Amino acid sequence: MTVVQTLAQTTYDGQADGDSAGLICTGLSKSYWGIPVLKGVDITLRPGSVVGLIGENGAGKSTTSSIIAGIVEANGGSMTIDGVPYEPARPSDALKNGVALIHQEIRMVPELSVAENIFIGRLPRRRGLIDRNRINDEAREYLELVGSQTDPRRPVAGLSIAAQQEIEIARALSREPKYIIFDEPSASLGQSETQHVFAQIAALRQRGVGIVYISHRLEEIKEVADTIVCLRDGALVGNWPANGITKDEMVKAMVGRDFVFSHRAPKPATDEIALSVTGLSKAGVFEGIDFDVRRGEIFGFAGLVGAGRTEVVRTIAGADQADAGKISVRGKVVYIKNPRSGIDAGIAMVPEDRKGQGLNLDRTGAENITLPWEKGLSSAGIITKKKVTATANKLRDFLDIRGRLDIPVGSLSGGNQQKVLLAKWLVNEPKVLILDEPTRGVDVGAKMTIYETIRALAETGVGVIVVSSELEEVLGLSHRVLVMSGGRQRAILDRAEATPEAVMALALSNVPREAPLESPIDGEEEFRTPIRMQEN
Amino acid sequence: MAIVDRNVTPPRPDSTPAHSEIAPRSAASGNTSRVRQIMSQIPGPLIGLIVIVVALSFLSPYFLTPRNLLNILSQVSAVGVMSVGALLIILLGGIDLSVGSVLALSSMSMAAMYKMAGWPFEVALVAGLLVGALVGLINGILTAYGKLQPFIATLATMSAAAGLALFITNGNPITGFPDWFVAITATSLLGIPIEGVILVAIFAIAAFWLKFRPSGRALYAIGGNEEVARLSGLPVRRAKILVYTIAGILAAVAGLLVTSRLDSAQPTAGAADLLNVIAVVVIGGASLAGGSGSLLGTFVGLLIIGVLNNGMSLLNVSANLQPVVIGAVIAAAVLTDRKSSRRHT
Amino acid sequence: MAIVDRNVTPPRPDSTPAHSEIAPRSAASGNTSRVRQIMSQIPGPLIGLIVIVVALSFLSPYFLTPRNLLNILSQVSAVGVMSVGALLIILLGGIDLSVGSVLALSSMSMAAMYKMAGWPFEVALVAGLLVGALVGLINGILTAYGKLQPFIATLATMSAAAGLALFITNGNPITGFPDWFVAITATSLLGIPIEGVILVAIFAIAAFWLKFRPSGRALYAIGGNEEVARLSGLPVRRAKILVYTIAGILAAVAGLLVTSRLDSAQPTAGAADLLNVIAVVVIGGASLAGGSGSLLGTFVGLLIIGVLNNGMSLLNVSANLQPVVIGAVIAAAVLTDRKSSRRHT
Amino acid sequence: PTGASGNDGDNGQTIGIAVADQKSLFYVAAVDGMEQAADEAGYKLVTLSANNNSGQQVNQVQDLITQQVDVIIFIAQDATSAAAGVKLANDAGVPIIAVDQKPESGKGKLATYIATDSVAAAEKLCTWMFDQFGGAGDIAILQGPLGSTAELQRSEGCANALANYPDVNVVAQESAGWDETKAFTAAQNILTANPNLKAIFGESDAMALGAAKAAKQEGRTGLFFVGIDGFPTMFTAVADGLTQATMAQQPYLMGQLSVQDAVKIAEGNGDDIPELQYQDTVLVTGENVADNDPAKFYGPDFK
Ligand SMILES: Nc1ncnc2c1ncn2[C@@H]1O[C@H](COP(=O)(O)OP(=O)(O)OP(=O)(O)O)[C@@H](O)[C@H]1O
Ligand SMILES: Nc1ncnc2c1ncn2[C@@H]1O[C@H](COP(=O)(O)OP(=O)(O)OP(=O)(O)O)[C@@H](O)[C@H]1O
Ligand SMILES: [Mg+2]
Ligand SMILES: [Mg+2]
Repeated sequence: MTVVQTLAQTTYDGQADGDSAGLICTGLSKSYWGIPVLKGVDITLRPGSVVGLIGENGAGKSTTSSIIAGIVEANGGSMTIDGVPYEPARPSDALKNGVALIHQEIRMVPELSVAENIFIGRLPRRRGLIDRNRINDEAREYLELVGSQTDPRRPVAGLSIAAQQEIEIARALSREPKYIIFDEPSASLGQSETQHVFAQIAALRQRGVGIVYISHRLEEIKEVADTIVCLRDGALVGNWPANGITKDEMVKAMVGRDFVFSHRAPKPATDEIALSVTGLSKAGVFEGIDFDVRRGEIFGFAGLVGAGRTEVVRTIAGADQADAGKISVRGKVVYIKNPRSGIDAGIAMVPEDRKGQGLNLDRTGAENITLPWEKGLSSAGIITKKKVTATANKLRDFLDIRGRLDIPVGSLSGGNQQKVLLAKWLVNEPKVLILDEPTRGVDVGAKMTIYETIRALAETGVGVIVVSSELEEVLGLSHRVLVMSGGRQRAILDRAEATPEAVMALALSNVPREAPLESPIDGEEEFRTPIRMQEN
Repeated sequence: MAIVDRNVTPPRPDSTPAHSEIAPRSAASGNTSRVRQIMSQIPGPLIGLIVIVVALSFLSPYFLTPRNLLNILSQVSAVGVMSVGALLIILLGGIDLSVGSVLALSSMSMAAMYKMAGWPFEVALVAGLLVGALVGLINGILTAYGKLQPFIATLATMSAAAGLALFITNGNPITGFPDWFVAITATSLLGIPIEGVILVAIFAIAAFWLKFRPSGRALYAIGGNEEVARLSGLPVRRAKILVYTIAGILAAVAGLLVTSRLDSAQPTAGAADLLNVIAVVVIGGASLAGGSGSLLGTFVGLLIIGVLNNGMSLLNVSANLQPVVIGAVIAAAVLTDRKSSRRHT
Repeated sequence: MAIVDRNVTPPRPDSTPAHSEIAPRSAASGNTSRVRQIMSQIPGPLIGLIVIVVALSFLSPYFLTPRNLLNILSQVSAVGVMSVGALLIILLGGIDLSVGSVLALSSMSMAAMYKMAGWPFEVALVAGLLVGALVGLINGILTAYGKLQPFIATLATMSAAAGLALFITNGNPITGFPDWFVAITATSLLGIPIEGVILVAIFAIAAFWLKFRPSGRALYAIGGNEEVARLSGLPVRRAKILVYTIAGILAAVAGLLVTSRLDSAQPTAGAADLLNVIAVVVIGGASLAGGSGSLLGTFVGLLIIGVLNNGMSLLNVSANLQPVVIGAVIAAAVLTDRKSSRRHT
Repeated sequence: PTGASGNDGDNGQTIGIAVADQKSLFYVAAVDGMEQAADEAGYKLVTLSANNNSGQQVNQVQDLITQQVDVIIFIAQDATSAAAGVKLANDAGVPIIAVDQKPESGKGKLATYIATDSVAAAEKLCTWMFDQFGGAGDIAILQGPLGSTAELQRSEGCANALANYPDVNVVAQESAGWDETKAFTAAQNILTANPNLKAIFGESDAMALGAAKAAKQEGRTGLFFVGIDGFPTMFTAVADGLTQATMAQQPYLMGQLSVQDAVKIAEGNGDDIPELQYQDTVLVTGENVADNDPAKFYGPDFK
């Protein structure tokens, strides 16, 4: 505690000069169900500056930004913009005042086109009619700003999470706001997309836009922010100039104690094969995927967003159907025709889209965790709440989930939702565990917990596949890394060979694909829509 | 201050290779998507409709006569007018069970004001439309502000409106309207019955609104994801109230058509139309979950139902078997609609 | 085999302080949540029901008599049995329009096999239940494999079943069943009419299934988010088919009750029940979007409708005003249901 | 009878009425007649309408018994609800008078049964119509809701008439559910498919009117449109030549009669009431329409 207090005292205080320019929040507080989640937070956002907001999962970052954006009403505190009181009662008030939020959870209308999603709520008209050419043209420009090549005319349904995150950012930019809050935009983005966003932030700052940037990637924060603000348990515990603080100090402020990163190398894997994939192909999506994962091995999948990694692992887990290929688990050929047969074969997959595929946000955390395992947990065909709770509580302790598991999981913070999702697939020990973007939106502490869990699992003989857009993560964890681009497997690199440069070079390897990557919509198989998944 | 400013393009860090790699792919998919876009403009159940029409043309010599086709148009006019309102509501993810009762109530109110209270007919007519609007408004308020599930809100107004329609005259029909009013459904405009013209005009106006006007387009956004719509500053509640009110007015218009056709206002008119109205919209490819559906599709759905009923009459299919045939044909027609079957649960 | 049971504890970067820090918070919230949990067990519309019951007790001296209360139980039995099936389907995010027709078809089939084909009654009875199951199965297959919207699939079977029910005897009812069968609805078990016992038993079994059996609990998961359920290895299609089939069987059971009560199988029985059945479920707090609802709530919804109808009869409310009162009371009862109004749009 | 009830009727006696609905004019008129007679006798009426739901109707009979009415007048939705309702009343020992519908013979005990002989009425009407166009040609029938007793009986009556006219062909038969709008549509289609159609028999006046209006709009003349009911609107239509005939029933009178009988029963003088009281139907055509006052059939409230 003392460390933090010292840190807090040494910080530079933005309000000291008494200048009222910018968006100034004073004493914001908020309680849910009588439990305070924000306790008097002060944040000063100057035009043309970037405030990095950090904090553990559940610290109150999203709550703060929701208050500023008029989505959630504060229980206390006040805000001013350029000295004028700012009291947004609804999101549109915030937008009118030039405050835009890029939400942590992506929110799209799947049926509408990309351009319409960007201009939703204020479609430009010409002579009273929607000016379609204009919105398509403008949408394309905004999309290009964030580095997206998505056709603005296509419906959002069917786009990957990353593509949707880009649209979400384009939507905020198109509002031409004076203040923008980025709530973990990079969580769903790959590195090059993130770089686009940074470039865009730089350009925005030059033009006097005030920015709040929330992220768990602390290097990123240091890279973009001018000042860094840290929340812990709903209270402000630090406010520093970005260049005056080290990553370790940030971590210490976040978790409230000394914190050591363990970058230990994984223990060697065994020689036994956990999973073997041969000639796996799916027309128009990926082809010729061949690899083995040994027991005890952590096997990474690297590649750019859209390379087809998710499609491959979904197919292995039975979420999608392959056209060709052979899969065996621990030497036994398995025929995986749906997720159930994947689970029965010992393959568990933590999907990348928490909201659409991972968790039922309206049900409790405990119910989500035990959902796939209820048959096994029941005795004489009966499953009791006690059993569900007990199972969930064990995993809560195991994964250090902060938050209650008997309330709808949707009201947990993003990072804790991710842990619940992971817990769901650890109830029974899988033979093969597939993790697609396992640390999306997870704080450093939790990340370490998850990494350690992954390593510990591998050490018990589980074959683990990690798909991640964070190069550092995938390289740091894995024994070997498979690099994909354009739906093809480019190489499998050993830990020693897998330098960031080598992986990037392969990921960018410019081999044109003969088939268009979009899912065969008119074919027999269903295609997936990340936001609203439909029936199979 | 514009963010998109051609002079200040932000430096794009070393990402060009990645993008150039994606470029050919998106070009390729551009074509596919164009084709798909055009395909998606064709309402799915159209194939079903065409098959039914071709079959009936062979089965009955009277089916393809101009006279019969115009009859079909006027036969579907009341249900058609109501189905426009129903589509709008269904787009929002709502449902309106009260249409049939509103038809009866507004028609009876109009007639009562004219014949019983002695108001001038034109005033009574407007009052009848206002009654429809009022019930719609109540639906809208219960749904948007009372936050009742639309099913319950409109179930309540359905029941209440049906009762009131009967209450006005204790079940008696009211007859005897001005000639010009009766003539509406007995006159042709360039060979097309006026009610058909009204029907098509309402479809066209509504389709235009949905496609080209932001407030119409907003229905898709609200039905597709209400939270996004709200966060984007769309007036969700106002849209709901507006749409339910429009549906109420359209039910009243349908009531006028029925009243004019029979020269008689009947308290039980429209009661049997509810399922037809919703069926038309759903057969037309709209999803009851909201956010998807089109007026073109609804029109096709309307014709499927209209043509089927007409064809059965022409062929003198046994009355008991008619529902069996209709059920089978609906299922078959929609099963062929691969697009919508893929999309929804 | 569970990981957590082994000593695989991941070396957690010294997390104890963090834990102790959040501990008081969760303790504090423990109390609030207990109260809230108990509150959430009370079906929302219960308050509405209580108000109605209290009001009717004052308004009619006959209302609170044991005789009348038992009457209400037997009066709601057929709709109640069907509403169990409807809740299961609605939990899955589906809907079943065919219940009423299935009631009629299975009852007519049973009667025809017994009286016309001369089968032994017990065999005919089982056959009647199988007819219900069959229509339900078709609904399930059309929905799960044909991927029709449930509204359309069941609209089609509703129409077909209604037609077939009429076709069997060309609309004539069939009468004359064994005495023991007729006695089912004329006998009491410890003072409670057998049909009431059957009703309560079906509710209890289904509630048990939903709460304690994995396959029952799966319905909530599937209705809440089908893709999450599928990826969790739940047999989504099989669950759909199962549930529609169960609903078909329950409609057939309701058909048996009606047949026994009237000692007559009627081809048009049940036709008027559809809206009531769905209303009961929705008034009981279930969301038509799927994933939420309870049998306790449904039972309360059933009683609201049953008590209202009974009370109106006892109070001699004018026939045409009854629907008005019912509509108003439904809206009011559900408006007071703050919980469910919060949850759904 | 189940003892006197503590009611506020003028003389403490209550008659319970269970009626199929209160939207069909027939039932409305019957209840009007009952009210008139009850007023006269100083009896209180409890009227319950089942909204055409036979299950509901049985429930309502139960509710009347709960209220300890002295006599029940029962206009059943159909023959089956009639049987169940009568059985309930019999079990409770409440005398019951059936109007319009009765259970199949042998099922339950009625104080009396007052009705129109629908089969005979339909037979008479169809016979008249066939004679009008020379006993040979194509006709169509618009039926009531399939399976409803009135539909079954009226269809049966016309079928009886058809048996005597081998040259009359039924080329179309469709259900328009007593509904004028549906009848209009159905007739439009039937007329299109049958250019030589001679006549349409509507099993109710509303359906005959709908059919006649369709023909008028199509410009088809010389056809016969007949219905059963005798509604005031139908009288006007017959007078105007839009339709040709209706078989007028006497619901108002039947209602009055039923209450008068109920009063007798309640006062212990019910022994001499005949078991079966068929009321005449009157064939109203263009020739005699002027001589018949619709109010005689449907009561003074009908204009
Ligand atoms: N609607 C809600 N109902 C109840 N509690 C809520 C709700 N929304 C947030 N909370 C609680 O408020 C606290 C702060 O949540 P918030 O989402 O602001 O965290 P965060 O800092 O954004 O975390 P993360 O990094 O995981 O996104 C958490 O404990 C969360 O469970
Ligand atoms: N249902 C779909 N319809 C059309 N295109 C799709 C669909 N699903 C995925 N795609 C596209 O296919 C490509 C591969 O997607 P996938 O999610 O497998 O990539 P990935 O390598 O896992 O990337 P990510 O980092 O986003 O997970 C993406 O460009 C994505 O937009
Ligand atoms: Mg957050
Ligand atoms: Mg992916």
